[in-house]
Amino acid sequence: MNPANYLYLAALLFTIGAAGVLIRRNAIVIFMCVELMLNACNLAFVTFSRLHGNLDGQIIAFFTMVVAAAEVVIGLAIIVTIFRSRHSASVDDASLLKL
Amino acid sequence: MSSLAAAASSTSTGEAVQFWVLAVVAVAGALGAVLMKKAVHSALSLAGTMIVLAVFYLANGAYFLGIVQIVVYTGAIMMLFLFVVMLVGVTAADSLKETIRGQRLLAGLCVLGFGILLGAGIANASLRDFNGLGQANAGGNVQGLAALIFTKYVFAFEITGALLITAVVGAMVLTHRERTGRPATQRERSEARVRGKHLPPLPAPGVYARHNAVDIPGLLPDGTPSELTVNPTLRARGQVRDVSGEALEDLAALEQRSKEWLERNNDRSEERAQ
Amino acid sequence: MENLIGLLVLAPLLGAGVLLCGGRRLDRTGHWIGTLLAAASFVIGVVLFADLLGRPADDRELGTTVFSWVPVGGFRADVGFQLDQLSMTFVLLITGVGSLIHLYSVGYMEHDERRRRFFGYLNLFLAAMLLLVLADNYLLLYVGWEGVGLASYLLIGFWQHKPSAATAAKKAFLVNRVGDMGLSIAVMLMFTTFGTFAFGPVLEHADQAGEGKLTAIGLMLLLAACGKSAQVPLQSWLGDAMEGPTPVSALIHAATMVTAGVYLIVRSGAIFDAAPDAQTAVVTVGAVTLLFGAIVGCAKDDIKKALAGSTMSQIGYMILAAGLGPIGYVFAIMHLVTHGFFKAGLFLGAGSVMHGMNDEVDMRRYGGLRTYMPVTFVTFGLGYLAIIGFPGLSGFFSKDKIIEAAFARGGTEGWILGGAALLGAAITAYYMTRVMLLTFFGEKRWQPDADGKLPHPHESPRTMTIPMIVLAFGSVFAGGLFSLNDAFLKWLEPVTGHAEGDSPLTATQVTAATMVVLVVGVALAWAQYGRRPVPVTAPPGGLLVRAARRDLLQDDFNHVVLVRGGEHLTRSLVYVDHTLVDGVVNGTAASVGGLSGRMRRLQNGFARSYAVSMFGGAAVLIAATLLMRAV
Amino acid sequence: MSFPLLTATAVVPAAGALATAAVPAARRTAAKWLALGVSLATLLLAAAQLVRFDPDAAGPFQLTESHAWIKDFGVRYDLGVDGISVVLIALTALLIPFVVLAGWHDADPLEDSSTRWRPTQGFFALILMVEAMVVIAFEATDVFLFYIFFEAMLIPMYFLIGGFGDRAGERGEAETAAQRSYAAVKFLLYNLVGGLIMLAAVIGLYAVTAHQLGTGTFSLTEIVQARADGRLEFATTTERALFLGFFFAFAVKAPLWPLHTWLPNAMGEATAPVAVLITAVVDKVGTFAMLRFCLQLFPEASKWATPVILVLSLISILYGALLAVGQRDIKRLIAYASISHFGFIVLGIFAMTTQGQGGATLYMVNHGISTAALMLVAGFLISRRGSRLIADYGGVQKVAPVLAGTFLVGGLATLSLPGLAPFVSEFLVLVGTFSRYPVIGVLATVGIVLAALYVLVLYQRTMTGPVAEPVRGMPDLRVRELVVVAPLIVLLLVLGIYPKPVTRIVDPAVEHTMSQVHQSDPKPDVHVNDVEAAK
Repeated sequence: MNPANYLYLAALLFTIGAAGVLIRRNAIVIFMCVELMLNACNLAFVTFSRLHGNLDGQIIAFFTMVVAAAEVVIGLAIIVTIFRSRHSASVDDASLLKL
Repeated sequence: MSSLAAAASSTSTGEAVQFWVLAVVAVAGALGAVLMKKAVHSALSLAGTMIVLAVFYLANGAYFLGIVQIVVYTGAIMMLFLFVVMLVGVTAADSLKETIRGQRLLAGLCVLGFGILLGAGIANASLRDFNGLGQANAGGNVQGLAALIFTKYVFAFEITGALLITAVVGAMVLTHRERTGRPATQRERSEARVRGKHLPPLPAPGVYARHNAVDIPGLLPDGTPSELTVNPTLRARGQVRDVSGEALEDLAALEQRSKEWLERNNDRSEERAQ
Repeated sequence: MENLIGLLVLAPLLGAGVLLCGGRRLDRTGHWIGTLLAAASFVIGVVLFADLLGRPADDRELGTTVFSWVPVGGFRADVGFQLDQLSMTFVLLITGVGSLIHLYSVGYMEHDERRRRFFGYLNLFLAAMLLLVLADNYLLLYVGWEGVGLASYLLIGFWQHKPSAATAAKKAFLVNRVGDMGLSIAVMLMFTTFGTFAFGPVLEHADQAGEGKLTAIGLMLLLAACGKSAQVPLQSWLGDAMEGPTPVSALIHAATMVTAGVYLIVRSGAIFDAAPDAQTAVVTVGAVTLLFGAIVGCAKDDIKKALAGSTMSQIGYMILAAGLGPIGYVFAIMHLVTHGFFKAGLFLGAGSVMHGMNDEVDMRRYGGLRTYMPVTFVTFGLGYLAIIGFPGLSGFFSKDKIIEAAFARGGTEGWILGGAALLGAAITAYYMTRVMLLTFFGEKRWQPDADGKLPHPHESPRTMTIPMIVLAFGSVFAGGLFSLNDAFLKWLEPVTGHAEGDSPLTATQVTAATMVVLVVGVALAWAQYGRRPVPVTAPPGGLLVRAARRDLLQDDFNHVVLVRGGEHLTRSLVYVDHTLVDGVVNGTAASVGGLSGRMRRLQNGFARSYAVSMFGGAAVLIAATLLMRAV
Repeated sequence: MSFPLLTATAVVPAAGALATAAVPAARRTAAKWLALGVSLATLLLAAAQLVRFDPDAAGPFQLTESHAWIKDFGVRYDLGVDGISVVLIALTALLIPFVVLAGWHDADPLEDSSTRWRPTQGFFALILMVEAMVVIAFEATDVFLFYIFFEAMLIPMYFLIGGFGDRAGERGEAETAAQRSYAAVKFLLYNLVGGLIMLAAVIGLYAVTAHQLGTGTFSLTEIVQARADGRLEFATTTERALFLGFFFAFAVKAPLWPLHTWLPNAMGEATAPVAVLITAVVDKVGTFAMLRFCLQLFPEASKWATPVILVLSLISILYGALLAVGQRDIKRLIAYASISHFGFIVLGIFAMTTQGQGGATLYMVNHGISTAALMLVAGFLISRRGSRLIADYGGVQKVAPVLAGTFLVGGLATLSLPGLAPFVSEFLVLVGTFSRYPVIGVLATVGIVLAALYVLVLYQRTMTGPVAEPVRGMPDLRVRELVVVAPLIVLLLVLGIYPKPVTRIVDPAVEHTMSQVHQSDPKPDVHVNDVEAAK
């Protein structure tokens, strides 16, 4: 089997995640979709590292995970705060970012 | 060890089979995460996908990452998600009806185009042959990674540490609630209570001598369930088990039986009289 | 000697500076300072005159370059003076009459609290006028030219609290500005033609230039002369200029400034001689104006306006003479000088009359004044005789010669011009007699003035009568002295040159003719105003009369065509500027604003739609990179 | 390395501006005196420039300073003055003290305004800032350096126009403020648009030089030199495009019909000193730049565009004058008069004759002085009555003779009466134009009649006639105001009678420019030899 399939899979997952980000309204779900995209990237990295035969790709994936963890922490905190203030986790309700 | 290295440097039929099976699962999970109506379900299906990915990592010779994926991601982050879902509870956001005009269409187009582009890009790349992680993992995957992290990427590593600390502090700052007004005194609270709808404590859930679970509303004398007795969140989630129906059925059955019993007695008394 | 010339100009200039910047502390003595400085420049003039007389006739010319004024590239304008016989004549006239009128004004302006300023302006005028006649190039002459215009503006509008005066002053300046435009264009033409505009080289090489250019220069100079000398079609300002105090009318609008045009033409004789078409234009203007002014003079009841009309017509004579070329130059100047005497005298007389009649100017409200102000009567009478050309008096000699020269033009042209001149003489006799009769003879027609008190005519103070007497002497004897074995002719000939024309009529015939028309004119006037009593309010009169009262409608023409038209033009332009030019700009701004307002809609605030656009952007970027790779 | 005089002349007012702005709110008077002192110091430096400047020295620029600034783009900090700029710098430095003095009380905060707001300091600081920028713009011989300050001076001007105005008078406070901000924005937008188009041209210039010389440069001298010895060849279309880019900006700055409409608003709404700053100082940069950059960088294109530009300037002359006649507002009237005068200046510049260009330069100086005199006196008048409408005045001459007198002198200078400075320059411009384009010269001469018309109408309506009721009891000029006006009038007289010192300095520079454009004066038909001509 050609390891490139992993890449195709990663692309597919990434796209699905992106679609989720664009379609869903629940901030939490959107967040999950972002995580999905990150994971897709990780898969790609890992595959690349295998293709190139060195570990740098894995290192990057590792860092990605760490950063993702931090991001999730903050992001979820934000969601909770917003929910507290406006009793809704819908990203559409926070639509003041306009002229 | 050597087998692992082998697995890392070439693709066996086993791996192919594994890929085709698990890939389906992963995509299904991803779709589930996107399409499931309830956040909880999305979270769970996402977790599934992640586990699958972890397997793929292992298959690709990234043993450390595979484990970390399961432990950190699936184990910690997804759990964090679930916690938040529990905190936030259910909201209008969960309906899948689109409110922004043209959003679906645009999103669809973009995603489609994007996917096609990615595919095309990968297809363009020449990936016929590849050199596996044979010697890279020779000293063990973890050691290899460690060697890199603490030499080549040490700076990035330290930065990441700083990032994490910052994140923690940030989360605390964000979620910490400042008390704006002065706390209500006992008197105020009691007054508020007297003025409120319920002077006595809310009726407890459960049906006497039958159920005492929190998700079962108590019954009013006429057998209809009382709204007050269960947590609104549960009701919103539709996780209320309504037992009023079976109670009534029991009643009906009881009467039926007593009626039959009475008839039988009447027959007996007639026989004695003859 | 040369340095004295500069002093000639500086003295009155100094006076003007001192009086205008001196402030109130000079109110007490100001008028005497002014008079003194005017007299001083007169004295200097006399000294220079003596010096010139001391020289042989052919080099009676002093020249001096004070400093280089505007040197830019090939353009060199110097501040330089040139004193020859022509300038000398003017210098004496200006300073002489000027000093007399300063003296007169001491009495006339006695009760005006702004007398100091008045004398300052008078001195300023003297300085400018002297600069005009002493300049040795056209640009410097232009400075004096506008300088006298300014002075006349200030003096006409001296009583600024009267709107009529302010308007008259503005009108005078504007009409003059039109003339000045001609002068400046003439100077430019000279610069492009000769590369210089100093009298010497220009006049010397005049014949070398193309006739077309010379004609253009000549016409432009004529335009200038028309403006300054109140010739048709730029004469309209002179009548209104009478709003100014009478001494001003006497000095500026009778004796000196208005004759500057004649000076200009005579001075530029060389150019006109080489451009016959221009000359024809000049004589035409002269002839037309002398009739025009005379007719207007007949119709006016305001004594000063009547005299103004006569001034116009007399200057018409001079211009006519100047246009005739070498035949006429000398007599133009001669008439100019004699006219300077008697017209100034007449104006001062009029001023004296007004002084006595609490500033009443309507002749129909005078009458029988000869017994009340004898000196005025006598001097005025002498002036009258002089202007109508009574044999033996100044006007007789100068005007006769001009008429003669006009006939000498030859051909039908000559007959036309001569006839016009004769006719003018007749009308002059008529209207001057009219003035005389209305003012000094007949019964009293005095009317109470605004304050309702009847005037008590009385003779004016000495400071006023003395100048009148002196001028009367001038108007009696000047002509005779000048013609005494052609002294004046000999004196001016080296500058202007002279030529004897062959007149179809002999001198005696011309004289006889003038006598006849003179008698006719006087008789007519006597018949109309001498025998019957004169109505206090003017009778409606015929078409011509009414037209003449309105300056032959020329003013109305200006009003309708120029003023109204100009107003409409400006108003429409203001509108255009506001709506069109500015509107385009504001329109652009508005449209931009609208567009941005529409684009604002894209910012709907939904994070997800922003995300879509971001994602689309990313897609596009990837596509681009891939394409680049593919290519 | 000698003392950097040119830099100093610009740095002193700049530093002074900062110092003035830093003066604490309470010490308002101190700020005023400081500003006055600084402006006088600058005047001294400008005088030093005049002294050290040698009209007959070889080479286009003197007192040059040259330092590399932005190496990558060949932008240099090159300063240098020729006869034209040194005179204009002197004019600027001369006028600013009068502007400061005339605006002494214009920026005093109203009684009710809070003390934390410091308008006075800001007002004078901004004026000094403008002076510094204008001076640099006059000195810069590097196109980019010039461009920067050409644009930068808009900022302080914007605040000066929008921030400070006359007393509201009949129009309400709000109405006045709205008008003022409208005027300020209009000023800014007009000049910004011009500036942007010029920026494009500047970049284009860089591109061309970079392409042909290998290393791109903005240095005027270098480009001119390169063109002279043929290393640099503009394609015709390129040169014309670049020329138009530059000219547009300058035509906006020195308002040329039909780009003029910002000027009446700006001058009408701003206080009189600021109006003087606009028309007498800032706008001069535009005409100056036409002379220095348009002609010297793009001689061929200049010749190509000359007919159109001449017609435009002719229109400006007549149009401005006619509109001035039609105005009901004193300051707007003066503004339109200035438009007419700028028409004369541009006419002279593009007549391509020594007289025309020398006259134009002289005209810039004289127009600065005469407009300053007229506008400042008008400002004093307006500050007394609190109205800008001509109709609200009348008979001022009777109550305030000195004011009326100075006003009249200013007016006479504006209509360029011989004996006062503007006459010389105007006549030179006319002669210069006439000797090459007779028709246009004659038509332009009509302008002097119109000038007389609007000036005299203004004087008659405001100063003469019966005394208008609100004017009664109006005080005459105070000492401070007299100190402002008197020197200007003296200067007008002196330059009118003896302009030689200026022409002496300007002439060689003009000759140089003419040689840059490969133009020479037309010869007269009749050759009167110079001995006679000199007589």
